Formats: sequence, C-alpha cells, structure tokens
Amino acid sequence: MAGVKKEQTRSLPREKLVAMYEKMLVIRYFEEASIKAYQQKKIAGFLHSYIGQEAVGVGTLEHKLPQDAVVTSYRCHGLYLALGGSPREGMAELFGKVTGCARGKGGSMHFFSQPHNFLGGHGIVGGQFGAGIGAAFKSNYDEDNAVSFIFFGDGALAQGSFHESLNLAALWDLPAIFICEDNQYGMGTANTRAIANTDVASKAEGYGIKGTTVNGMDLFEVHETMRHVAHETRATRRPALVHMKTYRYFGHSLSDAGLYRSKDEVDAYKQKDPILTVSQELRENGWMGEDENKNLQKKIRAHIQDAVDFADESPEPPLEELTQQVFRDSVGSD
Amino acid sequence: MAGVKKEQTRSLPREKLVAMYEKMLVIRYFEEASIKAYQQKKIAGFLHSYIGQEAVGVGTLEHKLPQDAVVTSYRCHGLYLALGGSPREGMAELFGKVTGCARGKGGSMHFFSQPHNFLGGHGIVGGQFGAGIGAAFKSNYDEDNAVSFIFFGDGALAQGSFHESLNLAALWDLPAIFICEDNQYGMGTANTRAIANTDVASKAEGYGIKGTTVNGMDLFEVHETMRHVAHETRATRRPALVHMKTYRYFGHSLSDAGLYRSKDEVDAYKQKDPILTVSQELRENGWMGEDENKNLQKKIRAHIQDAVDFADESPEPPLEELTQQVFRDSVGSD
Amino acid sequence: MAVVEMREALNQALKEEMTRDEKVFILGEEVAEYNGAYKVTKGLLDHFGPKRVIDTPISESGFTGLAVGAAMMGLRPVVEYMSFNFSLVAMDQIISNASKMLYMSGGLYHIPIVFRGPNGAGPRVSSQHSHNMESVYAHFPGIHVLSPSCPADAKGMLKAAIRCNDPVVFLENELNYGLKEEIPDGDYLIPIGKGDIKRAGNDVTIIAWSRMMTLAKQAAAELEKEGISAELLDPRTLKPLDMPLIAESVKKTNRVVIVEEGHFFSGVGAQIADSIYTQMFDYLDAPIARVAQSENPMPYAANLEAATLPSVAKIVQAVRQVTYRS
Amino acid sequence: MAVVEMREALNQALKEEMTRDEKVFILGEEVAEYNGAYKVTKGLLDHFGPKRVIDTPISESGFTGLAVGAAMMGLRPVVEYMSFNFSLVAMDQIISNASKMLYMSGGLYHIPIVFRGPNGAGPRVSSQHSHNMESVYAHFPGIHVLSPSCPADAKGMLKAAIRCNDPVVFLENELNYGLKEEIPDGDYLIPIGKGDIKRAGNDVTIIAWSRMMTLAKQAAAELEKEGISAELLDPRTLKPLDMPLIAESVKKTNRVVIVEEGHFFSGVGAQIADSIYTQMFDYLDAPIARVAQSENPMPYAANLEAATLPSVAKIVQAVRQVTYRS
Ligand SMILES: Cc1ncc(C[n+]2csc(CCOP(=O)(O)OP(=O)(O)O)c2C)c(N)n1
Ligand SMILES: Cc1ncc(C[n+]2csc(CCOP(=O)(O)OP(=O)(O)O)c2C)c(N)n1
Ligand SMILES: [Mg+2]
Ligand SMILES: [Mg+2]
Repeated sequence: MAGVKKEQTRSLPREKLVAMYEKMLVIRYFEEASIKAYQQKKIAGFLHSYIGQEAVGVGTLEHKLPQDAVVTSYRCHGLYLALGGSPREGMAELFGKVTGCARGKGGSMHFFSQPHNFLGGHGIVGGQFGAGIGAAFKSNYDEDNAVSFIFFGDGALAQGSFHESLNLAALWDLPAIFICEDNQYGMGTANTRAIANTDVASKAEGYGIKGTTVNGMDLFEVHETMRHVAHETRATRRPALVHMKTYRYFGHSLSDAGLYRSKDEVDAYKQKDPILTVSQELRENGWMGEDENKNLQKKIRAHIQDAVDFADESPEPPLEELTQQVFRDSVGSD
Repeated sequence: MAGVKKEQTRSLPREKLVAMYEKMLVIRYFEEASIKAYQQKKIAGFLHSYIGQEAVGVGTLEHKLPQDAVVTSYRCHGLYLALGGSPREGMAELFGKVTGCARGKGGSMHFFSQPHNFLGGHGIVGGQFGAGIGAAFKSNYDEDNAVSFIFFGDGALAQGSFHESLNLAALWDLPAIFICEDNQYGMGTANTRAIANTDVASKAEGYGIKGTTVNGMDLFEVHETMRHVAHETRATRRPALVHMKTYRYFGHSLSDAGLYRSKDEVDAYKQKDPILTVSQELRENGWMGEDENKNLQKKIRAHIQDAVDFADESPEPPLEELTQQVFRDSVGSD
Repeated sequence: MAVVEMREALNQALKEEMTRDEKVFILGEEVAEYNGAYKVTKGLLDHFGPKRVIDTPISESGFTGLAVGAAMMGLRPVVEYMSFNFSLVAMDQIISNASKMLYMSGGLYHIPIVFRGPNGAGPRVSSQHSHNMESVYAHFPGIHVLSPSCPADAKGMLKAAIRCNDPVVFLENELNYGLKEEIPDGDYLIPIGKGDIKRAGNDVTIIAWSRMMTLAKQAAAELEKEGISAELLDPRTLKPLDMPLIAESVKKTNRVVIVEEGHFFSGVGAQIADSIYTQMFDYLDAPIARVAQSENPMPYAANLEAATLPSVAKIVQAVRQVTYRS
Repeated sequence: MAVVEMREALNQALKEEMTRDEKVFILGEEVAEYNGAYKVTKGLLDHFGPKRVIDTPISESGFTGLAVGAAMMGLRPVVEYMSFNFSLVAMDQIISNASKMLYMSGGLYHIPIVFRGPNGAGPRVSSQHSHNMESVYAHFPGIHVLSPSCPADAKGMLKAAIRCNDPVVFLENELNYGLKEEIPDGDYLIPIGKGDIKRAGNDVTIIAWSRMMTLAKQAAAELEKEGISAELLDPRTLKPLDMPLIAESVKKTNRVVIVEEGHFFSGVGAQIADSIYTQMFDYLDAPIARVAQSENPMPYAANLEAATLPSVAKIVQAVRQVTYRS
C-alpha cells in the first residue's frame, strides 16, 4: 500500500477534504486549549496531547461506520473528537466536571462516547486490545458487519496483550484493524530501544495476516490506505495490522520536558505538519482562500473557547456520585 | 536447516549415538515406571509424560555446556534426565519424598537440578520464558559465554510471555534458544485451533531473528540442527527460535483420555518412534547387536527399578519442613 | 428434588441461562470439544454450537480482555478459567478494566461478565496450582465475589451471577465438583449478597464457604458429641457480605470461628472478623478464632499438603478454644 | 545529618548497595536515560553504566520474569515498576514464580529481588492508576512487603531489602518523593520486620504507613489541642508485622485507629485489626476504627478524589470515636 500515489489523493472531493481539515483543526485547537488550561491548573493529572498525530485519527475514522467500534490508549482526545465527540463534554471531562463525557470520573485518559461506540480511553499500555477484539467478536456474533479500529502506541508493541489479541483475532477471523500510532517514542524511550524489529508491518506474517505501512503525517495517504484496509477487513473479516508513522510535537505528557530528542528533529516533523500540508493543498487547488481559511480557523477557535467556558462554568459532580456507578445493579447490603 | 542430510547423521560417532540412545531409554523407562506408580496411587496430582518426545530433549541437550541453563514446562522429567539428573531423586520427587530433587515439595511439575542449571519445571504455561531469558541475561552480565535452552509447548505460543520474552531477547542480544516442542496439542486442543499461523519458525522474522524447523522425531536431525543453532547463538548472542515437530504418545496428563485424536494418528507416530529408529540404525550400522541391545535395555530397566525402590523406601519430608524454605533469610518476628 | 453433582448443577445453570438469553456465551480452555477440564460445560457445545461455546487458546489475558469488549458492546460472557491460578496472568483485565469500566466511563459501560472456575487447592497439585484468590478479588471495588458450597446453592448462585449486570468472580472448587446433593427443581435464583445458615446451633458460629463448609459440617457433628452446638453460616457471597445474617447468628452464639481454605494474612476471614468485632464487639465472649492455610506455599508431599490445609481437627480445636473447652 | 528528599534517600540506597555489590542491578521503564519517571534513579546510569542500569520496553511481565531467572542464576535485580498499577500485568511472575521458587525447588533457588516503585494514588490520575497493592502482595507467603513513610526509613529499609535474599515488594508513594527530612549519615540498615514509634502518646495508637503517616502526624497535632495524646506507630514492614511493638503500644493506649490509603475490604488494616483483637482482646477499651478509601474506584474529579481518600479530618474523627469524644 506504500505505493499510493499523490495524484490519487487529489481524487478527494472538496467537501470531504474540508471536513477532515476542520476536524484536524478542532483537535489541534482543543489540545492547545487543554494545555493552556493545564498550565492554569484547571486540569490535573496526566495530559497526553494528540498534536502532530491528527491525520492518523481523522484520516482513518473517516471510514468508520455507525456500528463500528473504536478504542485507544490514554492519548484519546483526538480520536474522540475525530469521531464527532462534543468538545464541550470533552473539555468538561478534563476539568473534572459532571457535564464531562465520563461525568468527570474518568479524566484525560478515559474519554468514552457510547453513540460512537468509542470504548475509551485506556490508561494501561496494551489494555485496550482486548476491548477492541471483543467488539469485533460481538460484530461476528450479531453479524452486523462492523469492524473495530484498535489504536495503540509503538510502546504497546512490547506488551503481551498485543500478541495474544492479534493471535486471537487472526485465529477467529475477528474484524479488527490494529493501528499502531508509531510516534517513535514510548515516553522517553525511542522505539529502537524497545522493539526488536521496528518494521511493525513485518510482524503481521507471524499471524498470517496483512501488514501495511503508512505515512501518518499525510492525511491523503492515511485516508486512501485506510479506505482499502477497512473495506478489506469488513469484507473478509480478517484482522489487519497497520503501521502509522507519525510524531507527537509535545512531550509524552505535560510533565515531560522531552530532553531525549532534539529540537531539530521536532522541527523537521513540523515541516510536514498535516494541517499545514492540507491547508496548502486547499489553497493550491483553489478550494480555500486565505480569508476563508482564516475565518474557518477563527470559527473553530471560538467553538473551542465555548467548550472551555462551558467546562469552566459546569459544576463538579455532586458528592453523592462518589459511590454511585460502581455497580449497575444494587445487590445485597451494598 | 531443514536441508540436513541423513548421510551427515551417520557422522555421529558410535559412542555418542549409544550414549544418546541410553538416555532416551532412561527417559522412556522412567516415564513408564512413573505411570505404573501413578496407577498404584504412589504418585498423585498431575503427571505429564515425555514419552514420544525423547529425541527433542536428548538431541538438543547434547550441546549443553556446564554453564548453560535449561528451563521448561511441567513436562519436565525427560529434560531433567537428559541433563543427567538422578532417576532416584526424580522418582522420589514424584513419590513426594524428602529425598526428591525438590525435597518432595515440588512434585511432578517442578523438577529442579542446580548442578545442571536446570531452572524447572514450571506449572504455568509460558511461565518459564522469563527464567530462561533471565539466565541468558546473567550470562551476558558475567560474560561466561553461556546460552539458555528454553523449552515450551505449542500451546505456550499463545501466551503474552512468549512475545515479551522473545522481544526482550532479540532487543538485548540475550543468548536464549526458544525451543517449541510442538506435539501438536495443548491438552485437547489441536494447535491449528490455538495458533493463527502454525508455522512457528515464521514468527521469528517479526523479531528480527532466525527461525528453524526440525523433525523432532529424528534424533539425528535434532542433534545436527541444534549443534548449528547452539553454536551460532553462543557465538553471536542472538536468540533463536526452533520449531520441533514432535508428538506425545500418552494423554496430556494421566487424567486425559485423549478422545480428541485417533488411534491411527498415534500409531502413525509410533512408527517413527525415535528409540525404534535409533536402535535400527545401531543394528544396521553393526554398532549394536540384538543381544547387546537387550542387555542394555535390561540394565536400564533395573536402573529405573532401583529408582522406584529408592523412592518407595525413602521417608516423607519431616513435618517441620512444612514452613521451612519459604524464605532463605529469617527476618522480624517471622 | 433431583440429586445431582455440583458440576451438574453448574451445568444446568449455564444451560438454562444460555437458553433464556441469546447474549450469554461461554469461552475458555477446553470448554467446548473437551466438554470442560472438569466437565462443568459437558454437552454445551452440542446443544448451543461453536458460536456460543468457545474453546480458546491459552491466552487468559487475551480472552478476558475480549470478554470485556464483548460485554461493553452488549454481550454477556461467561469466562471459564481452567483454574483461578491462571487468572493471575489476566489480573490486569479483571481489576483495571472489568471492575473499573462502569465507574470510569461515568456509568456508560456496565460489564456483565461472570469469571468462573475452580479456586483453591486441587489434590496434590503443588505450589503454583493451589491459590485461593477470593481475598484478592474481594479487595477491589467493582466486583462481586461468590463461592458456593453445595450443588443447590451453586445452581441458584450461578444463575443469579449470569443475570447480574456487573462483574462477578464465581469461585468453585475442584474437590467439590463431585459433591452430590439434592437441588430444587426448575428455575430458581439465590440472590447475590445473601448468606445461609447451613445448620442451626447455639454455642458457636462457624463461618465457612466453598469446600470448607463440608469440613465444618463434619466438625459440627463431632462437636455435637462433645455437647457443643455449632451454628454453620455460609456467607455464599464473600463480597458484599451478608452482615445482617452474620450479626443475627453472632448475637445468638457470642462465639465465632472463621474457616477459609486460603491464606491467613488479609484473607477474607480477616475482613469478616474485623467487621464482626466492629459491629458486635460487646456480643463477643471470646476473641474470634480463624482457621486457614499455614504460612507457606502449597507443598506436593502428601503429609505436608495435609498439614498445611484446614482440617476437621483444626476446626474442632478452634471451637474448643473459643468455647474455652480446651 | 543531611536533609534530603525521599527520592534522594532512595537514590542513595541504590547507589550505595550497587557500589557494595556488583551483582545488584536495576531495570525498569525510563530508569536509565530518563533518570527515572520520578527521578529516583537519577544519575545511576552515568555512574554505573548501561550494563547495570537498564531501560526496559513496556513489558512488565517479561522483565519481571527475566529478573526471576537472573536471580536464580545469582544476580540481585532491583525491578522498578513505574507504578505498582503496572505490576498487575506481571502479577503471575511475582506470585507464581518469585514467591514460590525457593519453596517448590525444595530450597535450591532463592530469589533476591526487590520489586519497587510508587504505590497508591498519584494526584488526579483516576481509576486505573491509583491502586494500593499492599494487601494483595502481603496475602501470599514468600514475599516481604515494606513501605516507608519518611526519607530516613526509606534509605535504611531499601538497603535492607536489597541485601535480603528473598523477594521484597517495596512500596513507595509518588506524593512522598518530595518529602524532605533529615537522614543519618553513611551506611545504615533498618531491619525488615521492625516498626517504629513516630510519636509517643498515651490515649490512642494510630497505626499508619507510607503517606498516611504524614496525615497521621497532622492529625496528632490537632488532637493535641483537644487534649488527646496520640501515639503514632509505623509498622514500616507490613509483612511480617512487628506485633511485639504493636502489642506494647496497644497495652499502653488501649485504643487503636488504623489508617491505610488503600481499600477497606481485606486491606492490611483488616489483618492488623484481626491480629490485635486476637492477641490483645482484653486490653481494648473500644473497637478498633479503620480509616481507608471509600468503596469505589478512584474518581478524577477533584472533589470526589478528595472525598474518597483518607484525610486528617477522617483520622481525627476516628480517634474521637474510639476515645468516645464524639
Ligand atoms: C502496563 C503499563 N506500563 C507502563 C505504563 C506507563 N506508561 C504510560 S504511557 C507509556 C508510554 C507508552 O508509549 P506508546 O505506547 O508509544 O504510546 P504514546 O504515549 O507514544 O502514544 C508508559 C510507559 C502504563 N500506563 N501501563
Ligand atoms: C496460564 C495457564 N493456563 C492454563 C493452564 C492449564 N494447562 C496446563 S498444560 C496446558 C496445555 C499446554 O499445552 P502445550 O503448551 O502445547 O504443552 P504440552 O502439554 O503439549 O507439552 C494447559 C492449558 C496452565 N497451566 N497455565
Ligand atoms: Mg509512542
Ligand atoms: Mg503441546
């Protein structure tokens, strides 16, 4: 699939490209706003930014059907928004407010959205594989033709759950798409120091499935490649392994100074910034002029500011919720 | 390595072949005796027989040097004996006697021998990988040029520990030889129902290491192939993955009726019995005549009977040992 | 009233609930073609087919995680661990995911899963195959922990567990599968959180569950001869505990012996004792006595194994102690 | 006497013991080039080199198993878990292998490993990152469980743990790493199994460990104003417990409050209470009060997080209760 040509990407209709561009902007501005709020101490705990990886989530989830499920790690805001999750509820979750997408109980690492079958937001590295193949299993069980999009980081490749889940999916024809968002680091550890063979796609053969490598900084390539992969998995029920080469601009979380990589390395990636690239494409194609672009950006920034205000003004969860939602049913003397 | 020629096998000197033949007989008779004792209720718990797989252990461990370490699953009697472990202490362990190789505390699944760096005897499927790569790590740490032989069943391929250990070994150049004793079943489950891609050697590439497939029923092929693999791992410190195709004649454990496979299938393998094959070779080469063979077998049977008698007459552990050997050091009020 | 073995009672519960609800399925090692390592799932594959009775590879973490995802999407998995010792490799999926999901999703995703299989020591299976896991799973919020002591309870409790919309750890015992007793006919449930008095008595309350109740019954018979009338209380649900029932009994007998097969330190028995002391301090005429496994891994040798486990003699001795008869 | 932070005290212990014994090495995520997620291993890579200070992939089960094998062959690994929440994926290697190996090998293979890292709740890290693991590891025989509350203890206890020839679970606390206090100069050990009286008092014994001792000290100061003299007892080693020290204190105060950050059901506090009741029943003037986390997973919201954790106010309240001042 690496052979996808740039011309083909032009085949994207304007509306679609603009829609994806908007989504990337929503993610970028949401994350920027959350970083600001974190510095203002309105958000606490860990905050893992998706900035730099927008094309992966947006380009991939463009192919998600309503019945499909999506699951990822703690680096979950971008996918939640790419799916159409509400910035208000997302920001309120970060602020720990009852109006949040998890009623303020989950926080930054645990975004969920039932209407989108977004199964979280998992804090344990590799902990999300099971939920993903479980959703794929359910799809076969109910024959609803759904697929699962399982996002995970390069660091998660070293967890046993990656292997067990891939084996189960390949063995049972579970329609799960394993998408490794390889931003080249697991915290401060370069993937070359964590993974014996960093050619992720080459790991597919051991399970008898297909592996694909994608430039995750290029929205067009991501979108086009994932169109094929999603279609094939949906049709054949065979799982797939996709290696998305991407990059995070910020530290692992906001507490990470990022001393393990050079400014030049980061800057080099910022040259390939997916949002920059797409806005250029839009301009060069004459699909969106400077002013239109400015206005769009202003509109989205306002949209995110509204989310911040909403989060700010929302109330904390009432104290009686502390011991609620531990169980769905009430039993015994509990 | 599959291309090893039968002629080459002839290159084995008589003494070596006879020695290995004797070891296979020791294992076969020891296991037969233990089954009998189990039926007489002198042995309890689980009893997993190595009968049918003798060539794998004997042919491989012929290349073990004193500083090397060996570890395996609960199906551990054969390797213990192949290493030169005492049948007396082995049988006494099965009988739960204090004279056993683990003082009667471990039982059938937990044979150990410190002089041979035999690290067990592990009851949890996949639980032995860590001990194996840990020994390989120690070898690099102390630069003693040792390698680790890690034996495991085909069923263990599905455990996350297989993946994590292989990745760590390949990443850090740990001299560990991963030997999958593929007897084609994990309990009642054919490996085709448990492993997505049963070509075990093909899993090596995902870790950037070499994979090798061996006919585990053929002592000559096992010995010759493992000579190469052991030498290469010792020299390069690169781990290796070896797929040994073998078969167990008895059920998974003695409580298993083995209804999941046909008598014909079992008989077909018994035709390729490693002990049978080698005794024929010895005869055809004029290296051991009928009588000599008979006498040898009688001698070894007596040797095993002596072990049974020893186990029978040995005392149980004294009751005060119940709470001993929980810790090496005594601390606090403990 | 039919007389059936524990394994048959469990089998009936599975069969009835799978018949009642299409969303219920069972997966685990050897549960299908092999009919279960201990035959609890016997006949289920033939009856329900491979879609709902599923043999898994030896990937406890993987298929436990799969069950969590399936539950989030609306299915109701029953996960069989060939033994609860093997749940140790799946612990993270049970504790970090199954038991936390509803809460950390703000109530969006409930997890109706039953994790079941034999718990505790099998016969002569040594150190790695004899763990009692009840206190570990009971320690964390978000899971109910059940453990039946007889076929009748086993069926009604398992049916209730399968109908529960939250994670349930259901602890059976290998040595109990052959226990044969009467069970009620047809469909019945034993609610989660309700204990049961297995024998009424006045002098001492013996609290025991799972296989320990069998020993407690024998101990009660012996004590009878000594003129000690023991009340036998089976909490059945270890978490949440049926404290009202326990309180009632303790107020009557004023003396308590707690018997658990597992280890002593922070065992479920420690919590039961703590709760009794806190709520019924003034009703106790003697400190509570606990009978549990000795402080060492499970040895293989027959004599050591016998010495490490609770026994009728140890229970009788503990009762004598709390009744000051020794 | 230098004044250092907890992380520095732990760092000194590691550095001194690695200097003393060539066989000691440390491995874990980000321990080397990153100098430790919480800087406990700061400078060790520079000082000892990559052979003995090792960054691992995110493979807790794999590198825990590796440590077991290395220990069997004569090395002395220190395993750092970035947080003890992640030990859940390595649980089987700790329980089934490390804690059983010496026993099931009949005394052949001892396992000198220290498993260390932050335990309990970090600030606002929510449900999956806030587990207190002490009662789980203390439940099974074959492991010692230590948890220091101050820099001086941290250093002496970690040095003793590293010199121990058996597995030690060493529980630190993220919120305590910055705790700055005096520590003795040079080389000293605090023996495993020995608790400490952090403050002498007569009216009540408050038993607390790790970060809870910091809260207990504040509570004691407040109680002082109310004329209640609290004795603060830090077991330091949670298993084996220093029962002689506890007995001495309880016999003096006759009233006990046990504070643990973790969950209530079968917590270590339940065992301490059970042991006190059993051994000192007649010395207690009131039932023991326990302060622990409320029965729910850790929420993210600031107000809920504050409400679920033990607090100075809750400790004071518990003391008033056992002293009948409320
Ligand atoms: C089992 C486990 N071990 C360790 C951690 C701590 N941790 C959180 S994120 C992380 C790095 C993960 O890197 P990667 O998988 O590449 O994802 P990325 O953060 O780059 O998106 C680590 C070590 C964890 N959450 N879970
Ligand atoms: C983690 C774990 N799960 C399940 C078991 C129960 N069990 C013991 S052996 C076995 C089958 C293993 O088959 P394989 O790995 O092929 O080894 P073999 O017995 O064929 O030598 C199973 C499922 C176990 N011991 N450990
Ligand atoms: Mg990464
Ligand atoms: Mg096998």
